[in-house]
Amino acid sequence: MGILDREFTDSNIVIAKFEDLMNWARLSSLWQLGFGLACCAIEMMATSASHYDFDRFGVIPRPSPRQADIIIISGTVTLKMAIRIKRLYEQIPEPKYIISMGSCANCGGPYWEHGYHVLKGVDRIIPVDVYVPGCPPRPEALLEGLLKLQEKIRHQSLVKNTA
Amino acid sequence: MTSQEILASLQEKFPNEIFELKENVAGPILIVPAKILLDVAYFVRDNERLLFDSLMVLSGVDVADGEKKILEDGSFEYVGGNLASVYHLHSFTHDHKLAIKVIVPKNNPRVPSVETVWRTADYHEREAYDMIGIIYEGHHNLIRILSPYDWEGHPLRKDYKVPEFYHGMKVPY
Amino acid sequence: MPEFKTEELVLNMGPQHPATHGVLRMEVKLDGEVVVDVTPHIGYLHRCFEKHCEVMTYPQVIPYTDRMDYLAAMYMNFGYVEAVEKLMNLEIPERVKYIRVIIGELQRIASHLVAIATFGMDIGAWTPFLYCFRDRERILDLFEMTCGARLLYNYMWVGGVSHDLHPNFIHKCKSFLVDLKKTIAELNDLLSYNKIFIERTANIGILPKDTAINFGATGPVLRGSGVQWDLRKKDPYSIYDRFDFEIVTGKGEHGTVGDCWDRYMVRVREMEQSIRIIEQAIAQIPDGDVTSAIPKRVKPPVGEIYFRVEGPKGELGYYIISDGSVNPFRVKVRAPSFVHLQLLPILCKGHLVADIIANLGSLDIVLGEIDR
Amino acid sequence: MIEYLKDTWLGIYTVFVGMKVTLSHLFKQKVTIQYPDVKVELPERARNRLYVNMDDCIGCDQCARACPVNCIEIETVKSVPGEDLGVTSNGKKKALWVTKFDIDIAKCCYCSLCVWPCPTDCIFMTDVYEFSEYKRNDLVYNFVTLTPEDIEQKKLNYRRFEEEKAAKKAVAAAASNPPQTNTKPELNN
Repeated sequence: MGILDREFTDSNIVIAKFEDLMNWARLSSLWQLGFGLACCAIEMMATSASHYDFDRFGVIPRPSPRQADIIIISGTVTLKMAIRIKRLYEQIPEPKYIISMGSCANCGGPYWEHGYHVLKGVDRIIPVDVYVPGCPPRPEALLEGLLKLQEKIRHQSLVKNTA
Repeated sequence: MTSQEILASLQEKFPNEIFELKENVAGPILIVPAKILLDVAYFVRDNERLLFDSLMVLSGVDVADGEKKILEDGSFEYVGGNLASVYHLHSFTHDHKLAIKVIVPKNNPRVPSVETVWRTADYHEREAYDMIGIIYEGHHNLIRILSPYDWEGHPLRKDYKVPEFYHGMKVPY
Repeated sequence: MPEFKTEELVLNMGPQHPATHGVLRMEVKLDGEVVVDVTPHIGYLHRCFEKHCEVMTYPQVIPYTDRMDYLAAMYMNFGYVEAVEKLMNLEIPERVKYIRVIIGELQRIASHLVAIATFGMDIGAWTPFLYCFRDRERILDLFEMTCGARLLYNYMWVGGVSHDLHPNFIHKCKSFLVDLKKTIAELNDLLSYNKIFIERTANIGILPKDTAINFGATGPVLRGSGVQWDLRKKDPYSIYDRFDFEIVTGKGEHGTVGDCWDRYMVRVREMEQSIRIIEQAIAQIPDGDVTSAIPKRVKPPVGEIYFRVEGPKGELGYYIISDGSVNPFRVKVRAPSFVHLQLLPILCKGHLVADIIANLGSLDIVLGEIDR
Repeated sequence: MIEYLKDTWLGIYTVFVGMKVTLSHLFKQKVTIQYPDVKVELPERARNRLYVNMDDCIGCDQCARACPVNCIEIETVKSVPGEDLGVTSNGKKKALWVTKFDIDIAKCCYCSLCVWPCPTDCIFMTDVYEFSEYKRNDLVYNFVTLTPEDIEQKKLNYRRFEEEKAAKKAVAAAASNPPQTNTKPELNN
C-alpha cells in the first residue's frame, strides 16, 4: 500500500507538505500530448516556437499519450474525431488535465448552429479543466490558461477529490 | 476556342444527341446527357483541337427544383427534382475553359464516372457522392470520404435533417 | 534453403500522429520496410463549410473561408471576394487592389514559411522551425496591426477591405522584407543545401509532369515537376499582370525533376518572387478610399461562376451558384490540398516508411482545407 | 571511393555551415517574450474580447443580425410614454429597454462583423485576451445593467400600457360602432 492509495480523513502536517511537493512537481512539468486539430493548433505551434516558448513552463510535447500529463484540445472536434480523442484521453495516465483551447473546443464555436458533423464542445466526451476562449486564442491567452491550470493543480489535495 | 465552337464540334461528333448551351453571367454552360458523358469526356480530352487535359473541379449540386413538401414536424423535403454534376475543364495546351453540366433525376442519380479520364476526379466524385448522393457508375471505390463511413444521409441536400445522435454523442447544440 | 514466408503488414498512421500535418489517417501497407500502398482517410476535420455557406449571407461567409486554410486565411478571403465581385460585376478602387496583392503575397510568404518549417521538422530538423516561426511572427504582427487579428482575419470584404493600411505598415513591411532576404539565405545554409537534408529528399517521391497534370496538381507541386504554370501569370486576376516576376520551377538540381527537394525549393524561391511583387506594389500603391465600394447589400444576380486564384498551396477555386437572394445557393471550394492528397499513394509507392512523411511534408497539405 | 569520401566531406561540411548560422544567432537579440512578466502592447485595432457599453445601446438588434455565429442574444421591451431613457453619446434617442444582452464569448469567432453596423458604436472589441475560465458557463457574458426586478417592472409597465391602450381603443370602437360588433380587445403582451 503506497501513500497515494491510502485514504485519509483529513490532511495532517506530513500529508499537507507532501501535497505541496507533489503539486509543485506536477505543475512544473506538464508534458503535453503533441496533438493539433485545427486552426488553434497553429497558435499552439506558435506558442511552442521562439516568441512564446512553451518550454519555459515545463511544457514539452510528447508524441505518445502514455507519456503525457496534459492534452490541449486545440481546435474543432468532429464526430469522427471525438471517438479517437476519447481513446487518447483514456490512454493518458492519471493525473491528467485537459485544456480546451478556442471556441470550437469550448462549445462548437462558429459551427455550433449548423455544423452537423461537429461535436458541440469537447466537454461532452471528456472533462475539461480550463476553457481558453478565443478564435483562435492568442499564444498569451493559452499561456494564461496554462497558468490558471497550474493554479488549480497547486490547490489540489490528495485526500479530497477536487476534480 | 469559344463554347459555341466546342458545341459545334461536339454536335458533329455526336449527331444524334441533344446538347444545350445555357447562358450564364460568367460564360455559358454546356449541358450534356448523362448517358454519353464518358464518351464526351474522352472526346474533349483527346481531340486535337480541344485537349482538355485538366479537370479543375467537379462539383455536385442539389438543384432542389422538386416539389417542396412541408412535413408535420415543421421540416420540409423535396419530392422529385434533380441533382447536377458540374465539370470545369481547362486545357494547358490551348488555354481555354469549358463548363459541363449533367443533370440527373434525384430518384435515380446515376452518372458515369470520369475517373479513368481525369484521375483527379477520384476524390471529387467520392465527395459528391458523400455530400449530395450522386452515384458515379464505374468508380473503383465509391465510398464516403468526408463524413464517417457509417454516416446516414447526404448532408448537402437541401432537405437534409441533422441526426439526433451519432454513436451516443448528441449532435445538435 | 528454407523459403521465407512474407506477408504484408498494415500500419495505421494517425489521426493523432506527430508527423502528419493535422488529423489525417493513413493506412499503410508494408512489405518489410517498403511501402506497397498508402490509403489516406480524411474527414476528421469536416466542419461543414459548404452547408454553412447556404445559410449565411455573402459577407458572413468570409469568416468561414478563413477557417478553411488557416495558414493562408488572407488568400482564402481573397479568392472568395474576387469571385463574388466577378459575379456581381463590381469595380473596386485601385488602392484596394494593391492592398490585396501586398497582403496576399505576405500571406503567401507566411504560408510557405510554415510549410518549410514543418517540412524540416518532419525530416528531423528542429532549428529551421524556430527561425521560420520567428519571421512568420513578424508577418502576423503586420496583419494584426492592419486588421486586429493574428490568424483568422476577415480582412478582405466584398468591394473593399475592412481597414486601410496602418500608417506604419509600409515602413515596417519594407524593413521586414530586408530581414527576410537574410533569413532565406540563412535557411539555404541551414537546410536547403544540407547534405543530410538532400539525401532525405532528393530522388524521393518523383512526380512526372503528365501524372501531375492528370491528377490536377497545381501550385508549387506542379511547378516542382517543371511545368511553367502560375495563374498569376497565365490567367491573371486582380492586378498581377502589372508586376514583374518569374515563375519558379523545379530543375532537379540534386536529383530528378519533380522530387521532394524540388517541391521544397520551389517554395523557398517563390518567397523571393513574392518579395519582388510586394516591393513593386509598395512603390506603386496609390492613395484613395478603401471602403467606398463596399455595397450595402451583397446580392449577386442569378448565375454561377467558377473563379480561381493562385493560393499558396495551389489553385484555389470557388464555384458559387447564386439564386439571386442574399444567401449563396451553393458554394463549392476546390481546395488544392484536397487534390494533392490523391498524389500521396503515387509518390510513396516503392519508398521506405520514413519517406511517407517526407512526401507528405513536400505536398504541404492543410487538413482544414481538405475536409472543409 | 572518391565519391564516397566527397559525400562524407559534404555531409560534415554542410552540418558545420548550419552550425555557424546557429552560432551567429547566439549574439543576436532574443525574441522570446517573457509572458507573465512582460506583456506586449497590442495594436490599437486589436480584436479580442467584445465589450458592450450599455449606456449607448439602443437595442436595435443590428449586431445580432450581422453575427454569423448568432452568439449575441438581445431582448427588448418598449418604453411607455413618460419614461425617459436618455440619449446616447452621439445624440440618438433611446426608446427601448434592453432586458437581455448576452454574448456567449465561447461561441464568438472574433470576426468583428457586429462592430460595423452599430449606429452608436457601443459594441466594440477590446484588447483583453486573458479571460480563461474553469467553467464553461462563466464565458456567457451578461451586459444588461438593469436588475431582474427592474426588468420585471419594465415588462409589467409595458403590458399595462398596452392593456390600457387596447381598452381605450375598445371604448372608442364601442362608441363609434353599434354595439352588435362583439370585438374583444386583443391582449398584447
